[in-house]
Amino acid sequence: MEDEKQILFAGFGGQGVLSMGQFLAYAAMNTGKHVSWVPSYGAEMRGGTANCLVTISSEEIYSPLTEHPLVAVVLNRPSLDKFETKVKPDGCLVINTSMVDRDPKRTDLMVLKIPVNELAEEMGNTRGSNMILLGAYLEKTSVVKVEDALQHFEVIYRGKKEKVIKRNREAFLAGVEWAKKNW
Amino acid sequence: MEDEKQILFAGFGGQGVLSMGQFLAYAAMNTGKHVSWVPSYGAEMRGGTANCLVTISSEEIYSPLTEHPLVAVVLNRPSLDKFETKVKPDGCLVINTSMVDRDPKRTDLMVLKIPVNELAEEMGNTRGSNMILLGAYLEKTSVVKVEDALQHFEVIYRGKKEKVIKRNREAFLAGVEWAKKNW
Amino acid sequence: MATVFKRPESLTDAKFHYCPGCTHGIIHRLVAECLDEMNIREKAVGICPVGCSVLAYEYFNCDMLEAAHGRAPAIATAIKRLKPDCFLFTYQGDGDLASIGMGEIVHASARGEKISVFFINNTLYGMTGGQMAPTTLLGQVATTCPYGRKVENEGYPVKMAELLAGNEGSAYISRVAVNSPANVVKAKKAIKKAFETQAKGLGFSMVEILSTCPTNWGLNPVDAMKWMEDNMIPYYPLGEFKVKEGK
Amino acid sequence: MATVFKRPESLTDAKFHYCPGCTHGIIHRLVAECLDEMNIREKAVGICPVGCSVLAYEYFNCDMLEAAHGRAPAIATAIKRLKPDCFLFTYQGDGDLASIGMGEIVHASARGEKISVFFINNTLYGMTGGQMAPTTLLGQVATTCPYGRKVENEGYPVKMAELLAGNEGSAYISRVAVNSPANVVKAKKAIKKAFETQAKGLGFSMVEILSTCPTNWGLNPVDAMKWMEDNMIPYYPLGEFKVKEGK
Amino acid sequence: MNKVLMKGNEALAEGAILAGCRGFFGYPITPSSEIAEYMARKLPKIGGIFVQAESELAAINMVYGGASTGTRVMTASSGPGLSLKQEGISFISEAELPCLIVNISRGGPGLGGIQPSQGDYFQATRGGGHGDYHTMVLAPASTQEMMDFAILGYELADRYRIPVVIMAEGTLGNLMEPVIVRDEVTNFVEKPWAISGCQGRKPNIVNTLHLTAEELEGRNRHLFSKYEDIQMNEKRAETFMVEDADIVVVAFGLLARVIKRSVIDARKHGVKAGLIRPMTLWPFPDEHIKAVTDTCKVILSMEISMGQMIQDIRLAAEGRVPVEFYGRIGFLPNPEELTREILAVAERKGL
Amino acid sequence: MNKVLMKGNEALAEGAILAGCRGFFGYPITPSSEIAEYMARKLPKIGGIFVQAESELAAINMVYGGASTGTRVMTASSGPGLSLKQEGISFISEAELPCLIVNISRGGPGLGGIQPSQGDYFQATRGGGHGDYHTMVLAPASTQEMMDFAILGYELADRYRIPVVIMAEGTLGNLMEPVIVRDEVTNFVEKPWAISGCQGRKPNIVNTLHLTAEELEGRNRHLFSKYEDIQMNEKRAETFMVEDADIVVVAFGLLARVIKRSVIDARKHGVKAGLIRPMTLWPFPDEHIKAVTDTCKVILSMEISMGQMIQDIRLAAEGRVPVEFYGRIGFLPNPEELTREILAVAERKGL
Amino acid sequence: MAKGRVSFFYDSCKACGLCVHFCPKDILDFDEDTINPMGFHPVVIVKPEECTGCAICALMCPDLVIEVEKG
Amino acid sequence: MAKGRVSFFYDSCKACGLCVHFCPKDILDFDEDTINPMGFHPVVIVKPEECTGCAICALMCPDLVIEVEKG
Ligand SMILES: Cc1ncc(C[n+]2csc(CCOP(=O)(O)OP(=O)(O)O)c2C)c(N)n1
Ligand SMILES: Cc1ncc(C[n+]2csc(CCOP(=O)(O)OP(=O)(O)O)c2C)c(N)n1
Ligand code: SF4
Ligand code: SF4
Ligand code: SF4
Ligand code: SF4
Ligand code: SF4
Ligand code: SF4
Ligand SMILES: [Mg+2]
Ligand SMILES: [Mg+2]
Repeated sequence: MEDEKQILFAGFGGQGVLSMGQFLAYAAMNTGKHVSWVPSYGAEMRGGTANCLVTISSEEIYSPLTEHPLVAVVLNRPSLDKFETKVKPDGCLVINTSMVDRDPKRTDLMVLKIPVNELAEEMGNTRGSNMILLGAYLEKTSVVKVEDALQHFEVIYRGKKEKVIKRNREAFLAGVEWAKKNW
Repeated sequence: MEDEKQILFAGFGGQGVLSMGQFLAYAAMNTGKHVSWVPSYGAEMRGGTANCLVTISSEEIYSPLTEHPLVAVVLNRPSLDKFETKVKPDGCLVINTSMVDRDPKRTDLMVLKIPVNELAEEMGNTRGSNMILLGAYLEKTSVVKVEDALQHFEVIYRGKKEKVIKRNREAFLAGVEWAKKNW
Repeated sequence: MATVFKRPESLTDAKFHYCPGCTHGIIHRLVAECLDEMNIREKAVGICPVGCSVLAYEYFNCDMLEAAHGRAPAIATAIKRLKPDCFLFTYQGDGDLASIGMGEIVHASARGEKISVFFINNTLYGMTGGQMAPTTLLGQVATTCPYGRKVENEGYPVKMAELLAGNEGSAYISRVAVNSPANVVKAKKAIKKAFETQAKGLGFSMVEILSTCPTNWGLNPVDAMKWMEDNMIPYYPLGEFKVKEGK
Repeated sequence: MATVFKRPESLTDAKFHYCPGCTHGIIHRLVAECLDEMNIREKAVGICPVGCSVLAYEYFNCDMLEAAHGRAPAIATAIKRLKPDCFLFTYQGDGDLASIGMGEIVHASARGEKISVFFINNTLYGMTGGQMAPTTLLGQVATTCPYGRKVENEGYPVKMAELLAGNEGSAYISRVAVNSPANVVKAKKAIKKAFETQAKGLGFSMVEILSTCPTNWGLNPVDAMKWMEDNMIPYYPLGEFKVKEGK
Repeated sequence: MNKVLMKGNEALAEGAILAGCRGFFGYPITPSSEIAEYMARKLPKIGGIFVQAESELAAINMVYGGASTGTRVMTASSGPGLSLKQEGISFISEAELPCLIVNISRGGPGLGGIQPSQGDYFQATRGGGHGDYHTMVLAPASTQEMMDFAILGYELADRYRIPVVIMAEGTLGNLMEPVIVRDEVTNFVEKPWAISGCQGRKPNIVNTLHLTAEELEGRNRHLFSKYEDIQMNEKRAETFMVEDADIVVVAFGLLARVIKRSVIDARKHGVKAGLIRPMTLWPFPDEHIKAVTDTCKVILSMEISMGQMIQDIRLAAEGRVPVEFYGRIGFLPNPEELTREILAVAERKGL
Repeated sequence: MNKVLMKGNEALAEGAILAGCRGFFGYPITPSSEIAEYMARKLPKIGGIFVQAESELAAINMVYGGASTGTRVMTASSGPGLSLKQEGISFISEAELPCLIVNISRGGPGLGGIQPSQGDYFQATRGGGHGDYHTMVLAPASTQEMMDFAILGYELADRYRIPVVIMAEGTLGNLMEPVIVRDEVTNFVEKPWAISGCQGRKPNIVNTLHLTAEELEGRNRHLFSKYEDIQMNEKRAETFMVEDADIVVVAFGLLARVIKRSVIDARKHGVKAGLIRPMTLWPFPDEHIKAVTDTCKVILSMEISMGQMIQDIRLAAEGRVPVEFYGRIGFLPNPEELTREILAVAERKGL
Repeated sequence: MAKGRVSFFYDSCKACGLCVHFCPKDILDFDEDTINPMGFHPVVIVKPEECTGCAICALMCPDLVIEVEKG
Repeated sequence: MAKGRVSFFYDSCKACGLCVHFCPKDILDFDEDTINPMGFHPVVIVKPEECTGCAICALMCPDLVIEVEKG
């Protein structure tokens, strides 16, 4: 329980936050960790924000929920507004600056900024922004090692089209590279 | 409670046992008694037997039900079979001999026999057999005085056609006469 | 002498509980005769409604289920899907099928479920003592339309055969009556055709059968037959409304 | 310059929660415009379904009720009977009206209830994430018919306008679409005619409105309009199916 | 005092009309159908609305619609019909629409039979529908109470904006007794929330959807604070010879009244029996139970079921006296049988 | 051991398939629809039947029909849908047809919302339908248990000829965790009562109608003797640190698992907390409660409702220790909040 | 000699009169001297010799009271 | 001079593109430089002078974003 990490992903409905979290959970599971993934399913209705919480631990997970995640990955402004105050003291905040036009107010947090929408557009892969972010984040923090994640890519995307896997791998690697250079 | 009387009427569905009981309850109520009338509604289905229980008392009636009525008025054989054993010790059994082809077995009961179907057919009023029986019974036992019953005839049948009232009154009186002669 | 008429094997020995002259009994017999003649009694599964025929499971000599009021088509759907070799029939009154069970019957027909529905239209709720049904005729008195059914209050009587014939999934839809020897013979033919439609896997089949309720109509059985002819048949025309031919 | 197009009074200021390009919004506006033009907003009572339009009570600027899934016609029936001067309308999706609410809609129509029903047919369950509806087209994929709708499994898509037009109690039944400016104009005319039918007390009125669900169809809003034209309208022909004329 | 001989079902229907009921929406089912039939005869003559719904589902939703107009409306049914109404009752409770729901109960489960039963106690008192809610539940014991509770029911329904259920055994619905016909009710509460077209005011909205957890929780807390008020103010029970009773029978409905006879008879046999008759099943009169736990030796729950109310009695007794059970199904037992049972329990307990 | 990451809803569906489920009949409703969608994909490929019913009423009656053939069948729904199924569940219980009924629950009453809830506890455990009956009710707390209880559910259903309800908060349905996929079940009980055409045997009848009181009472007594067996044999609960606990929390479902964390945290704060997690809600594991009443100072019922299971706890505790309550609606509380509440109760009680 | 022969399960007859009404030869009637266990006067054939064995009586009997032979 | 004038409630625009598609003059487009509070690039008129005030854009807009004047 001591090494239990809880990571929140939040953004608009279409930004791929749920699949980001699932990818991470898969990757962590494949490296032998206990994991859980839980979405907030806001409403039996259209649009709105989406978020999910991933827990990774080397022991049994009692609570897949928390008020205070260690890390919050926010892909848009409303998510920053909502979750900044919730992150654990000395936690981490990952911010998509393409969609967030303010700086965080807290000073005790490690803040990682990345303009994923621009990066994705540059790559000509607008739907890849979530994987770019994840690549960058893992490169920086090693919640799951980049090599391990890459190793399990095929397994995680089992059943998906070759092309899709390729595009996601490219986006993920682009994130890794960006982080190496910028963070 | 001491003078409480419970009278059971039983027969086939079409023999008018329910309305016999209701008539008696009305008549008793109109002479100032506490009364209740409760049918056994056998089944959400067709045919079969019908019976009802009338309670008459000068005090509040707690139980409109009993296992052991004081009187059983049986209009057919199955009813005799079913209720003969139930009647209170020293109670009374009124039997329609037109539809009952055996004698009662118990010896402690007052038994009153009357062939009401024949009497009704004689009168050319086949649907009047229940009122014949009631007339005879009241003449014999005075649960409600015949005069009182007659006095309330119009009230009880309020809303019914004049002709119907007349036919019922005639049948009732025929029963009274028959009882005077035969019982 | 040869026996030309006797009790079908597909009926048990139990006596019907129906009122004297109630044509539920005739219809039971016709269904049973068809099961006999098609030799499908041992594959048949019948579903009783809630209505006067609620006890039909005591009469049909085959596997039987008692449904909740109106739900027979849903039950039949599941059984037919899971046991496609069985012959499924429901036997439903007009309260059961056309009132509370409207959703289930329309959808069973729309889905083209391969079941046979026998719909007994006697213009009211027999079992519960003569309340209005969706099929009660205009002007007809019932305990819940004591002043006679009026368009303004209760609307028009529904014509189930016509309604369901409109569904693509319906393969055989007809209306018959049992008010005369000739019509009884026709009714039996329709019932058999419904089973044949099922045997061929063509889709949903329903026979609407006009039936009497002497008790709640307040008529003797013979007059009830006449009343049906004079009042019901003009509003509920007899005939076939949908016939899909075999492949 | 004169204002030729602005927000109708019968809508509140609330923004719609619908997905981009979802034509629920167009239909809301058309209904509101008719309330405005007939000057009946203050007598109107609207009933929302359970479906994407579950929040319509936040949008229509008149007395509104939220129904249980499928039951809007029953609710409307009671209100109209008790408050005959009110204008009752229900706004129902195809899951709401044609699946779970089949019993209620057929009977409201059969009884000739003087209510106006707007039936939004988008071939699937939008709100719950794209499950099959009774109106899903053959071959169409939905989350509960992942291999495409097949006659053998799910039967034929139901045609509600045609089905209800058969009921004597139906006074006005039509089908419209909102996939082009011309069709939007026609849709509004039909909606108004439904209200007029109610005003005249002629009976039950329903307008089936073909609508898009870009989200669950997996199409952008413009392509969704095209898909409607190419796939829905051929199966669900537009037009008037029943028109009772005034007295 | 004008006494009229009436059936329980008729007395209830007439009571509702006297209380101003002007809308009946129902689907026939034995043994409740007489109520619908009475309404079908009477309502059209006094400007009321009678609709035979296509189903119990439609009926309860018509009640939802009718009640939302502020009109006093009702429905009546039995067993299977009540089950079909549970979704609607949950909605009506949440929307806080006052109305009367009558259960002239019969034997279950399933199709069961039409014999008298109290087996719907849990359904009525715990809310057979989904979510947290309560309806008030009144249990009359005489034809007179059938009328009086219909009138009372509407008063409570309007005061608390809550659906009120009247639950009576089929036998009581069929029981004919003299009834004092009450005066017509003339004072009604204002219902500014009612639906009628928004002329001259802001639109009214009747709704049970609460998408955010905060709003949903708020609504639930609101309902439960109302339920607390009701529990404070509206518990009703009749006690009969409990003061010195060693054995206190708890029973409701017609059964309870029959038991009065058995209590008297038991005392003739030297057993000090008494009776508590809950007249409200929800809120359950637990103080009446608590009050006897100091003085009596045993409580005996008598029900026409396999034992449901006994849970409420045990919850009230909190283990301070033993609570025993006697139940029948499909039978309204005779006083003789009930007396025998009281005596048997007394003997077992050495009383 | 092959671990797969699965959502609770998927694990449950897959578990049912492994247990031999070959018929799914349902109507979509959030948050249960994924189960239907999973079945729609899988069943046709393995010779099973998937029917999207026109309504919950049709769905539960299809389950009645499907179960009567002896096939393992199921349905899944939530709040309002469960209410609509109550008539059918009453019928299925009476007819003693084994089947699985899943409630991935949401907030009520009325339309409510789709937030997690345990507010259908009464409905599930008391029988929201009419008459006296029970279903078995299983409450999983993990994705693994979603699968395992589906398999267990069918086993119990067949053994006792009883419908088994699995009740889980919406959050659990959506929760993804690694799951050990179980082996396919291969041993099934004989069902000589099943409907399939009477070839080679006497006709079978599935029926719930019992017109005479004697027959009806007999049926009810039969059902209740079965229920007694179940109560004897099938109560299940998990206990966690209760041996020395001063404060015992009772909670079920995912909530209970979250509370384990709070129990540990409370102990870090010096409060000896423990947890009893009923895995069967009916039969309720009252012995587990009774067992701690001698050792603990207070019991705390934690529920995502206004307080329903607390009645069963109080009935078990019989007044021997106080039973307190903490409830939220629409929220699955975080461990931090629950710890705070445990500490607060401990402080109030001077622990 | 009669072309047909009808026999009755008297106990099942409810005296509804449908067979009496529909018999083309008009040769059936109620037996007023008998009451069967259900309380009805069951039907009997009055002129057996005229029976054609057409089975119309059986066809219209709702209670399967009548069996018909012919030949 | 333009015959018509359209104005937009930008905050309500969901960038569905229906107005863009249906405008007979083809003079509407998305404003790629702006993100409204809902996260969309709202529609603007590119050639206001060509607007005829036909109101087809408004007719097809599901979100009542557009008001039209004419004259
Ligand atoms: C859910 C439910 N609602 C109502 C009833 C009561 N009920 C029993 S039979 C019946 C109607 C019977 O009429 P119909 O279907 O026309 O059959 P018939 O008796 O006329 O043959 C009703 C309403 C019930 N048993 N269950
Ligand atoms: C009794 C009940 N069953 C199911 C649901 C879940 N549900 C909500 S909306 C819906 C269907 C919506 O589809 P439709 O009526 O076509 O409306 P749309 O969203 O497509 O506009 C369903 C099944 C519910 N809320 N209540
Ligand atoms: S009540 Fe009517 S339908 Fe029922 S058995 Fe009697 S005659 Fe037949
Ligand atoms: S899901 Fe479909 S119907 Fe619902 S709002 Fe979105 S596009 Fe419209
Ligand atoms: S068989 Fe024909 S002729 Fe003979 S009794 Fe019957 S109906 Fe009459
Ligand atoms: S038709 Fe049958 S039941 Fe009727 S009188 Fe003739 S034999 Fe008897
Ligand atoms: S008013 Fe007509 S021309 Fe002007 S922008 Fe709109 S659609 Fe185009
Ligand atoms: S139609 Fe309306 S919402 Fe869609 S892009 Fe145009 S202005 Fe925006
Ligand atoms: Mg009928
Ligand atoms: Mg839809």
